This record gives sequence, structure tokens and C-alpha cells, in this order.
Amino acid sequence: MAVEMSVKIGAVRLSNPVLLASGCCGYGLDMESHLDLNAVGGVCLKGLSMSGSEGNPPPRICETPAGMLNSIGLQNVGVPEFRRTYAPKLRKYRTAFIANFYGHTVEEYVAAARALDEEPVVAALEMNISCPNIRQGGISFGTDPRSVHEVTAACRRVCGKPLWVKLSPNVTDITVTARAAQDAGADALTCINTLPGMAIDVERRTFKINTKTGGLSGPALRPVAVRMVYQVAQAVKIPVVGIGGISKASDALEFLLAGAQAVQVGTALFTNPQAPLDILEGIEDYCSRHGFGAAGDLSGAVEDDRSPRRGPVCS
Amino acid sequence: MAVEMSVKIGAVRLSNPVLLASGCCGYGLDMESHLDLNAVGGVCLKGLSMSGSEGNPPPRICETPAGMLNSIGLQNVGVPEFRRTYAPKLRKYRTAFIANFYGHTVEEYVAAARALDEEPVVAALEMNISCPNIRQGGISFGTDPRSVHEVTAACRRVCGKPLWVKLSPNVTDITVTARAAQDAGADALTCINTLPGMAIDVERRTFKINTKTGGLSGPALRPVAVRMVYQVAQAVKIPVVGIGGISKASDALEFLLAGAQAVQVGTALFTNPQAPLDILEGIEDYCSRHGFGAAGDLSGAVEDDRSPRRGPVCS
Amino acid sequence: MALKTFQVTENRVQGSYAAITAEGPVSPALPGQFYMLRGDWGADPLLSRPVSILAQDVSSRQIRFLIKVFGEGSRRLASLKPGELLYGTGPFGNTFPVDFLSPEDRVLLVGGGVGMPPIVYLAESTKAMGVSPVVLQGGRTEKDLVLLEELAGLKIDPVLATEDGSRGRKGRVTVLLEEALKDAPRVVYACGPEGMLQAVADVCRGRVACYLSLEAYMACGYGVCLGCVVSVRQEEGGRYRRVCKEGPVFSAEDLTWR
Amino acid sequence: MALKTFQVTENRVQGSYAAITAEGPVSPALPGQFYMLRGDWGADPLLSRPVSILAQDVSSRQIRFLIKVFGEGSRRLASLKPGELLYGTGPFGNTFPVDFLSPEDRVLLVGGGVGMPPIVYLAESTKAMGVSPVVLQGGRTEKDLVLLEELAGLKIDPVLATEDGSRGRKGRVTVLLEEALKDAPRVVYACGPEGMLQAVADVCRGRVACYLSLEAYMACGYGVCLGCVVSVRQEEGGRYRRVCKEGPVFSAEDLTWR
Ligand SMILES: Cc1cc2nc3c(=O)[nH]c(=O)nc-3n(C[C@H](O)[C@H](O)[C@H](O)COP(=O)(O)OP(=O)(O)OC[C@H]3O[C@@H](n4cnc5c(N)ncnc54)[C@H](O)[C@@H]3O)c2cc1C
Ligand SMILES: Cc1cc2nc3c(=O)[nH]c(=O)nc-3n(C[C@H](O)[C@H](O)[C@H](O)COP(=O)(O)OP(=O)(O)OC[C@H]3O[C@@H](n4cnc5c(N)ncnc54)[C@H](O)[C@@H]3O)c2cc1C
Ligand SMILES: Cc1cc2nc3c(=O)[nH]c(=O)nc-3n(C[C@H](O)[C@H](O)[C@H](O)COP(=O)(O)O)c2cc1C
Ligand SMILES: Cc1cc2nc3c(=O)[nH]c(=O)nc-3n(C[C@H](O)[C@H](O)[C@H](O)COP(=O)(O)O)c2cc1C
Ligand code: FES
Ligand code: FES
Repeated sequence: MAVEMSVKIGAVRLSNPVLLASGCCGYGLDMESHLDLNAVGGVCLKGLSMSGSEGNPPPRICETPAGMLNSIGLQNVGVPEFRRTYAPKLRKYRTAFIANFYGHTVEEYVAAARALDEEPVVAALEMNISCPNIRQGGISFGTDPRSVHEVTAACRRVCGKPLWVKLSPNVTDITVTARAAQDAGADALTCINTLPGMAIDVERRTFKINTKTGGLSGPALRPVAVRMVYQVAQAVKIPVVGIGGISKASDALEFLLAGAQAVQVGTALFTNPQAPLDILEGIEDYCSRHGFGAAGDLSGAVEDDRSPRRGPVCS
Repeated sequence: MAVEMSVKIGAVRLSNPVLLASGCCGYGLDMESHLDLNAVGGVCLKGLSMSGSEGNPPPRICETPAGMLNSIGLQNVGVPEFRRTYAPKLRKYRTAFIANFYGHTVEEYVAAARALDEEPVVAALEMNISCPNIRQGGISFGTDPRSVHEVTAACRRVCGKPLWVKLSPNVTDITVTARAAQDAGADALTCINTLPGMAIDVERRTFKINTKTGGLSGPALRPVAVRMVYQVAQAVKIPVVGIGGISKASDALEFLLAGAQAVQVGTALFTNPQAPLDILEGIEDYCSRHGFGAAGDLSGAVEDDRSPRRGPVCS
Repeated sequence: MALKTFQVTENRVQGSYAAITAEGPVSPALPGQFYMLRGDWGADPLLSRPVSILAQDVSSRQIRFLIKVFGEGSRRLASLKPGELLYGTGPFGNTFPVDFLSPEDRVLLVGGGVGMPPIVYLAESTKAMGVSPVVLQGGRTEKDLVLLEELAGLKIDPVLATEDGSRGRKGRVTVLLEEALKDAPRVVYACGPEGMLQAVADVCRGRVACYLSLEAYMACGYGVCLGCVVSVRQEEGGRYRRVCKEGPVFSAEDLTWR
Repeated sequence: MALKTFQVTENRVQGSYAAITAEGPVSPALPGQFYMLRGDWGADPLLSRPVSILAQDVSSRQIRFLIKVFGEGSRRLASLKPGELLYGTGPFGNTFPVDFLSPEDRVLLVGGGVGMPPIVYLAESTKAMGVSPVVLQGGRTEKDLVLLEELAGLKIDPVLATEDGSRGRKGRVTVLLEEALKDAPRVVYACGPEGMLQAVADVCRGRVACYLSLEAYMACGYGVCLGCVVSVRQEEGGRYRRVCKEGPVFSAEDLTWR
């Protein structure tokens, strides 16, 4: 029996549930010679802002146990240059391009959303809210439920295409920001962005990356991400796209069984640009072996009752 | 030149800055045949409550990339039994025993604090606030600044010995709970407890541990812990004890340079009960090589200016 | 106890099993005891893996393990090559109670798969006490029957069963056990997959004393993490016992199988 | 491009250097290009490590690397044994610009330490073009001078300098460079530690065209993570260039050294 691999994230139909994560595949073009973009369900483009950014000074990355920290500083060419130079080259693909974007004020977010909404190559928008709100003393939008609501609602008003909100894990209770985004009109939630971390080069007595803190990604993050996807999927009605440390099929399946409708692969692309193909093959094989006719049926299929939660938990 | 290894955490003088973490060395006795307890600066005992707990049903632990999840359920014999059967056997040691304790209501915390304060073998108390407050719908004490203040102040009133508060990393801004604990009279802050995570056994379609979520510990957690120690050390005046994923000397040094006065070793004891000895040797050697006359001088000695933070950071 | 360093001197791979001999600081130990082992790798996999002692000799500093590949940890251990290093803590755990045995007692040892190493070690040890055990071994197919050479070396001719009948009696090891119980053994010792142990316990219940060596997921192996517990019948001291410390060998009667 | 699997056929260790030969799907490549390499290990270390091609032969599927042990990643790569697998992506990066060279040009190649493999590969390549380069190699002591056999095999007699005078001229490689500049070379190509490259750039500034192959901490190696950037002088297109994509070879004039 053939497994139906396509899934729907709200109004967007994806040919399969495995996408490339934002910031880990450029604008798609640097990926082309390493992976057939049509083979994946979607490609989340590097985060764009209206005016672009030259990014942070190096060193921008360092390794941590089973993970890495990055502080790229959202280097990007800006929406206008993206539309002029890059978007035309993406038209030949059938895959869904998801335009990741950000700003430092609600107005900047809205401007980017509006401009990207007009770009034909874009199938949906993904809003990165893990950015400091410079009007609110630099507190990240994504950690304040009211800011999440405000910026989501504002962007929702100006764009006709589906709007995904990418949640920050750097919160006490992610269901609160998840619901804020849902209530403000988000069509889907991407869960999760990187978690702030720090590493020190003790011999040189300096921070390993220039900005001191950077975002933790990779397998180390996975248990936190799976937990959050599970929590969010229970808390909202809109689809959840799971991400965080996925490098093989069983990792992706953890997210799907926990409640995600699709997954994104980020850091794993660095060591193996074709990791998504192995993951897809593994998901299809799993569906066959476990009697799932469609990849979409995996979502939330963990058996909740097998291991009953008994009383209050504190580890 | 000999390096002065002893450090002071408020009123408690420790023979050196490396302690054994709570929950990772039992009540010290199961450690005895594997490590000389007098060789470490202190031993944080397994979390105690007044009435004890039989703990959670198995499976209680699973492995994750460079980390592990645990949901022991704070199994403990209770303070009275601890004092009767275990404490007398600890009297022969010179090391500082730190009594870790918890409750599910403020009253339970206070009862445990009062009883442990009377126990002569206890040098200081360490309050685990990552526990659900059953009076507040099960929200963890440690994630709500008001609860942190309330439970810290209440325990502070009943105990004469130094009171350390062990912070939960599961918060948006750890400096808020850190200041709440300081303001309520905490003598030191232990930073950090485990981060909630989840893992799914996809072949069996169940959660890998019985309680679904468990606490993430081990090297995977380290960049998050170092970041939080740095943040907390900048935000408070009381000493900070760093913990999270320390398994070798350079790991411990990251925490000390980031601002901790001492460190605790947890998960690393599982694979090597003598890891603290290697860590101590490495710290001493580092001090000699880098011209630090005392281990206490390492605290916060990362060079802040070498890598200036430029503008708002979003990864 | 410091982390012990062993050097692999031999690794005989057969199917999914690897019989590893290593040299190093071998401590006196008893059947059923185990080491927590890892190789020279990074923090992934993080934890050492519990592996039973198959045989050892303190004076020649030799120790032997039989490792079956399940997941990543056992795969790495099983692929260690001569010359490579093996790090371990141990020996940990209790042992099979044998002090009540006398030479005329009939003793049954039941095992399967990675449960066989402690069974073979126990057989060697009871023979040394003058008690010749009967060894029953079960497996799905012939390939799952292990350590036959070692048993032959101890002059023990094991009674075998395979589910597919490819070797020995067709069926599960409990078929052999039922028959062997007719000879009124003094005690049954068993080690193997949980399903086998439960079946053995069921057969023995009320008829003969039975001791089982259990498996559990372990972090520390020496009693400090409380991660490896199994639930027991008696109430005193709480419902849970540590497989690494109060076990791995338990009286079948004490276990509630959760 | 899928992850390529190579099998190590030889590993000659000398001091902290390992010269590894491996067999596998070798693609056409150019001097200065590199692979991102890792072994069959878990998620720690997570990232592959950039390693330059020392030599390769597409038809016999052979490729060679020289690896120096710095930290954990290079330690593991350097300790791979014949028969073990090496996983890689690549070849990545640009190459040294050589299209403007003509046979009568004098060409200087300056290298040190792990900067030598691309220098040797470039020497082989310019020789094949009919341009015989002069190779200058510097190191702290004699032990830091590497690939001398390989250079001899190319019939190149390198000019050597060591800081402690244990072999060749006493001093830094820039002493050799100053002298060699008297012979009016057409171009200088260099690869080595950052300090050496800065010094080479300083010496060449305003006197001779100079191309440097840089190092940077890399996550992906193929341009998607933006983690490896170096700051450049020209304004168009932002301040930063990717060492893995626009580099690793840059014109010395373009670099601002942060
Ligand atoms: C006291 C004791 C003695 C042992 N002696 C031996 C021995 O002599 N030789 C030998 O090969 N093995 C032995 N084992 C089992 C061995 O420790 C496990 O097979 C090993 O830990 C699996 O690790 P892994 O990384 O390969 O598998 P993982 O990736 O950790 O797991 C692979 C699969 O096996 C399951 N699994 C893992 N560990 C266990 C476990 N302990 N019990 C049940 N299921 C598990 C997991 O749920 C998963 O489905 C012993 C275990 C114990 C507790
Ligand atoms: C294009 C390119 C080609 C290279 N070719 C070779 C080669 O042919 N042979 C070879 O042995 N090495 C080569 N290197 C360097 C090699 O990649 C690094 O030595 C290696 O990544 C270090 O990893 P590690 O895990 O051993 O050290 P880590 O533990 O990552 O680091 C150890 C120490 O080295 C420093 N360090 C690590 N990586 C770099 C780096 N890229 N630049 C500067 N300092 C660093 C760290 O800050 C730390 O102090 C090349 C690097 C690049 C960018
Ligand atoms: C180098 C790098 C750059 C990233 N850039 C972006 C970005 O521009 N926008 C965004 O929303 N997320 C960005 N991310 C976050 C990833 O999309 C993803 O949420 C995170 O890395 C966790 O997934 P992973 O473990 O699979 O990488 C970036 C991550 C990395 C490692
Ligand atoms: C098995 C286990 C049990 C623990 N029990 C306790 C506890 O009783 N009280 C407590 O405050 N912290 C407990 N912790 C948390 C540790 O003390 C420590 O904060 C955490 O594990 C991070 O440090 P590590 O990475 O060095 O283990 C426990 C951790 C583990 C792994
Ligand atoms: S494995 Fe840690 S207590 Fe048994
Ligand atoms: S290493 Fe990723 S862009 Fe250069």
C-alpha cells in the first residue's frame, strides 16, 4: 500500500511533511547543487527584513555538546533585493517556499510581511518573533504574549497568504504565547526557534561567539523541542510544525507523534544536506510498518494512556 | 605558588569550589566507596521532604543526545528517617553537607527547612523550587516570582543556617526569579535545575519515561546553564553556585569565569564518580597557568570587553 | 572508584553478538555482577551501558563480556577492536544467592540471549562449589543460542530449545523448565529477556525457589540516581528497589512486574 | 550532494600530524578546496571539520589529507585507522586564481602547518601548468615542517625557516619572503596560521599581488549557515564574505582583518 505523504498545513498543501528550516538553507540557491528542492515539502528561506542586515561580526558560531550556538545576526539582503535577485530563480521549483521574516518594531514586521505577501514565489510567511523589540527596551517579542498578539495581528491584517508564527522556546509557558498567536490569527505555529546559550573559551578567557549569547540548535535541543510541540499541540487548534534537533527519521517521528503536522530540518543540513531524503524515506517506511496510510495520520499518534501520569511531577 | 582552593559561599566556607549535585550522589553513603567525600567542597544530598516519597513508577530515565531525562519523582526517605538513619553516618566527614529539600505547599517547605536546620550534620540548606505548587493549580513555585519570594521568605524565617535557592531554568527571564529569591533573603543561588524535556519511543509509540516529561541534565544543557549563571551573576549580589552539564575542568571553569563562586557536578558522576577530582586538579592547574592565586578569584573573570556586543541580537 | 581502563585484546563477532576479552584492573566479583561500560567517545551516547561479567581472572587481569547489538551504545561497544580502550565502573550489583546449596542439590540455570553471560559465570561458580547445574537455554532460532563453547569448556551440556525448532527442542525454554522441574530441583536461577523471566517466574511460582536477574535502563549503576528501580511486593522501605544495587538478582516472589 | 563515504586505506601519524589516504567517490577539485569531514561518531562532536585536499586522483578514487590535532574533532579524525569510514561533503570553496600566469612567471607559495596541504596541491597544479613555483615553509621548530617528502616527490626543494633555527633559516617565514620578493615574483599565494597570513599580507602590500587561503570556524562549508564570515574592505554586498564560499582564498587587499 502506498503511503500518502502529502500534508496540509492550513491552506498550504505540502508534497511531504519535511521542510528545510530557515537560516539553514540560505535562499534555497546555495542548496540547489546539494539537494533537489522539489524533493522536500517546503523550503523556509533565511529570515528577511525590509532593510536587510549585514549581520554580526565573527566569530558567529561555536560547537557545544550535541549542539551549536549561532549568532548570525540575521544577515540578509533585504526583501527588495531578495525579490529582485533571488525570487526569480526560485520560480522553477514546485516546492513550497516559506518566507521567514522579522523586524525590530511592529511596523518593520508589517512592512516585510506586506512586501513578501506580494511575492508570487512565496507560499506562506513564517514570522520569527525571537527578536528584540527596540520600542520595549529590547525585550524579545516572542517572550511577551501581548507583543506576540500585537505583531501577529498586525501582520495578519496585511497579508493574504498563510501566516505561520515561529515560537521562541525562551518562555516559562509556551502555550501562552502559542495561544496568543492563534488568537491573533496565526494559521500555523512553528515550534521552536533556538534557545539562548553561552560558551566561554576558558584558555582565552573570552566568549566563544562575539555577541556572548547565541541560539542553541541541534540534537541537544530536541527533548525540549519535543516537549514544547506536545504542549502546544494540546493547547491550540491550528497546525504545528515541529523543529529542533531533527537529524534522522526517528527524530522527525517523535515530533509528528507528539502532535506536529510537519517538521523542519535545520542544523542537520550542515553535516548532510541530503538528511531530509533519509528522513522522508524513514517516515514512509515507518508508516508502512505501523499501518499508517498517510503521513498526516501520524500527527499526535503517541499513545497517551500507556504511561499514565501519576500525581504532581518534579524531577 | 600554591593555589588557595577554598571558597566562601556566604557564611559557608568550602574546602574547594566543586560540590556533588543533589540527586546524583544519594545521601552520600552510596558514594563513599567510589569517592572520598572529604575531597570535594560539599555534598548536596538528595532532595528531602518531610513525609518522603516513594517516587515515580519506572521507566524513570532515558538518554537524549549528550543528555538524559529523569523523572525520579523525588523519591526520598523523608527528613525524620534521614536524620535517624543516614545523618549519623555522615558525621565523620569534614565536607560540607548541603541539605536539598522541597515541598508541595509553603507549609511543607517550611516544615522540612525547620527540621533540617536542626540537624547538626547540615551546613546549609538548598531549596529545590522546581516543584508544583498544589495550591496554585500545580504551577511550579520556581517559575512564579511571587511564589519564589513567598517560599524563600517563609523558609528564611525558620532557619538559622544559610539558605540556598536552586533556580529553575524553565523561565523567560531567570534574573527575575533570582532577584525575588535574593530579596526574600536567600544566601546563595544554585543555578540551574533541570529543564523539562520529552522523548518518545517511536517504535513502541509511547513516552520514554513514565511521566511523559522529565528533567534534562548533562552536557546538552551546559550552554543554557552558563548563560543563566552569567545573567544571574550580573543581576544579584549574593553568591551563585553554577551547575548544568559539568563533566570536566574546562566546563567548570566556564561557570566560574561566567560568575559562579562554586560549581556542582551531577550527571557526570554517573559515568565517573571521580570526575570531581579531575575537575579540581584541572581548576588548580588552570589557576597556576593563568596567574590566579585563589580559585575564588576566577569568579566572573571572563573578559567582557574583548568581544563587544553590538546592537540588538537575534540569532 | 576511578574509571577503570581496560584494553580490548580480542573481539570475536558472531552475528549480532561480540565476545570481548579485555585486560585491565579486574576486581574480585561474583556471578550476576556487572560493569558500566563505555568507549573513548564523546557525550553521545552519554551514559555507560550495563554489561554482565561473563568470566574473569583477577591474577591475569583478564575479563570477558558478551555484547549483543540493540542500539547505539551496544553497537559501539560491540565494534571495539583489539587495542582500543574500554572504560568502566564496577563491578556492581548483588549476586545469585548460593550459600544454602549443598553438593547433592539439583540446580537449574535458565537463560537466553544477553541473559546467558551471568548464567555461564554462575555455572562456573557453582561447579567450583561442587554443585553441577543443569543449564537450559532458549532462543528464537539457532542463531540466538550463545556461549555453547564456553559451556562445553565447563563440561556442561546445556538443554536447548528454539522457537522455530532449528536446534534443540521446538518451543520456549519454559517447556524445558516444566520437564526439568520433575526432578525436584532445589532452586531455579534465570536471566534473559523480561518475557522469559516472567514466564519462568510463573512456572516456578509455589513450586520451587526462583531467582531472577533483571535488566533496567541505568544511569549510574551504583545506586545514586534512583533511575533503575523495579517495583516490589513488600511494603517496608517503599515500593521500589534499585536493580543496580538491591539487584540485579531478585527473588521472583518479591517482584510485582509493575 | 549526498554524504560521501570514504574508507581509510592508510594513516601515517607523525607527531601531531596524521597523513590520511582514503578511497571513495572523489570528485574533480582544485587547490584550496576542502572537504567537511567526520567519522562514524554520534552527535558529539556535532559538526564536520573543514580539511583541505592535499592530493587526489579521480580515476583511482584516492584522496589524501593531512590533519593536525588541535581539539576533539581533529583528534578523532587523526586517529582513524585503515578500514574505518570517513564521511564527508565537498569539495567546497574557491581556488587560488592562476589563470593569469604564464610559464616564465615567478610564483611564490608560502605556507606553514595545516596551511601546507593546499600549498602542496597548488604546487602540483602549477607545475602541471608549466609554472615552477618557489615554496617557502615556516614553522616554530623542525617538527612543524611538514610534507617535505611530498614536495620532494614534486621535485620541489622548499626554502625553510624555523623560529628556533632547528632547520633552515632561523626566523619567521617572512624573512624568506622578504628576500624572495627581490626576484620580482608575479604573485604570492599563502596558507597558514592567521598570524603568518597577516605578516605575509603586510610584507606584500603595495609590492606584489597576494592571495591568502583563510581558516574560519565552519558549520556547513557550503554557504548556507553564514557562520564562517570574514570582514572585507569593499562595501558592495555588505561587510562580510563567507570563507567557505567566496573563499577560502581571498585577495589580501580585500581583507580588513576584522
Ligand atoms: C544488569 C544488566 C546486565 C546486562 N548485561 C548485558 C550483557 O552481558 N550483554 C549485553 O549485550 N547486554 C547486557 N545488558 C543489556 C544492555 O545493557 C543493553 O542492551 C544496552 O544498555 C542497550 O543500549 P543501546 O545503546 O544499545 O540501546 P538503546 O539505544 O539504549 O536501546 C535500544 C533498545 O533497547 C531497549 N533497551 C535498552 N536498554 C535496555 C534495558 N536495559 N532493558 C531493556 N530494554 C532496553 C531500548 O528501549 C531500545 O528499544 C545488561 C543490562 C543490565 C541492566
Ligand atoms: C578551509 C579550511 C581548511 C582547513 N584545512 C585543514 C587541513 O588540511 N588540515 C588540518 O589539520 N586542519 C585544517 N583546517 C583546520 C581544521 O578545520 C581545524 O583545526 C579543526 O576544525 C579544529 O577542530 P577541533 O575539533 O580539533 O578543534 P576545536 O575543539 O574545534 O578547537 C580547538 C582549538 O582550535 C581553535 N580552532 C578550531 N577551529 C579553528 C579554525 N577553523 N580556525 C582557527 N582556530 C580554530 C579553537 O578555537 C580552539 O582553541 C582547515 C580549516 C579551514 C577553514
Ligand atoms: C545558523 C542558523 C541560522 C538561523 N537563522 C534563522 C532565521 O533566520 N530565522 C529563523 O526563524 N530561524 C533561524 N534559525 C533557527 C532554525 O530555523 C531552527 O529553529 C533552530 O535551529 C532549531 O532547529 P535545528 O536544531 O534543526 O537547527 C537559524 C538556525 C541556525 C543554526
Ligand atoms: C537523576 C537525577 C536526580 C535529581 N534529583 C534532584 C533533587 O532531588 N533535587 C534537586 O534540586 N535537583 C535534582 N537533580 C538536578 C541536579 O541536581 C542538577 O541540577 C541537574 O541535573 C543539572 O546538572 P547536571 O547536568 O550536572 O546533572 C537531579 C538530577 C538528576 C539527573
Ligand atoms: S542505575 Fe542509578 S540507582 Fe541504579
Ligand atoms: S560554513 Fe556555513 S556559510 Fe560558510
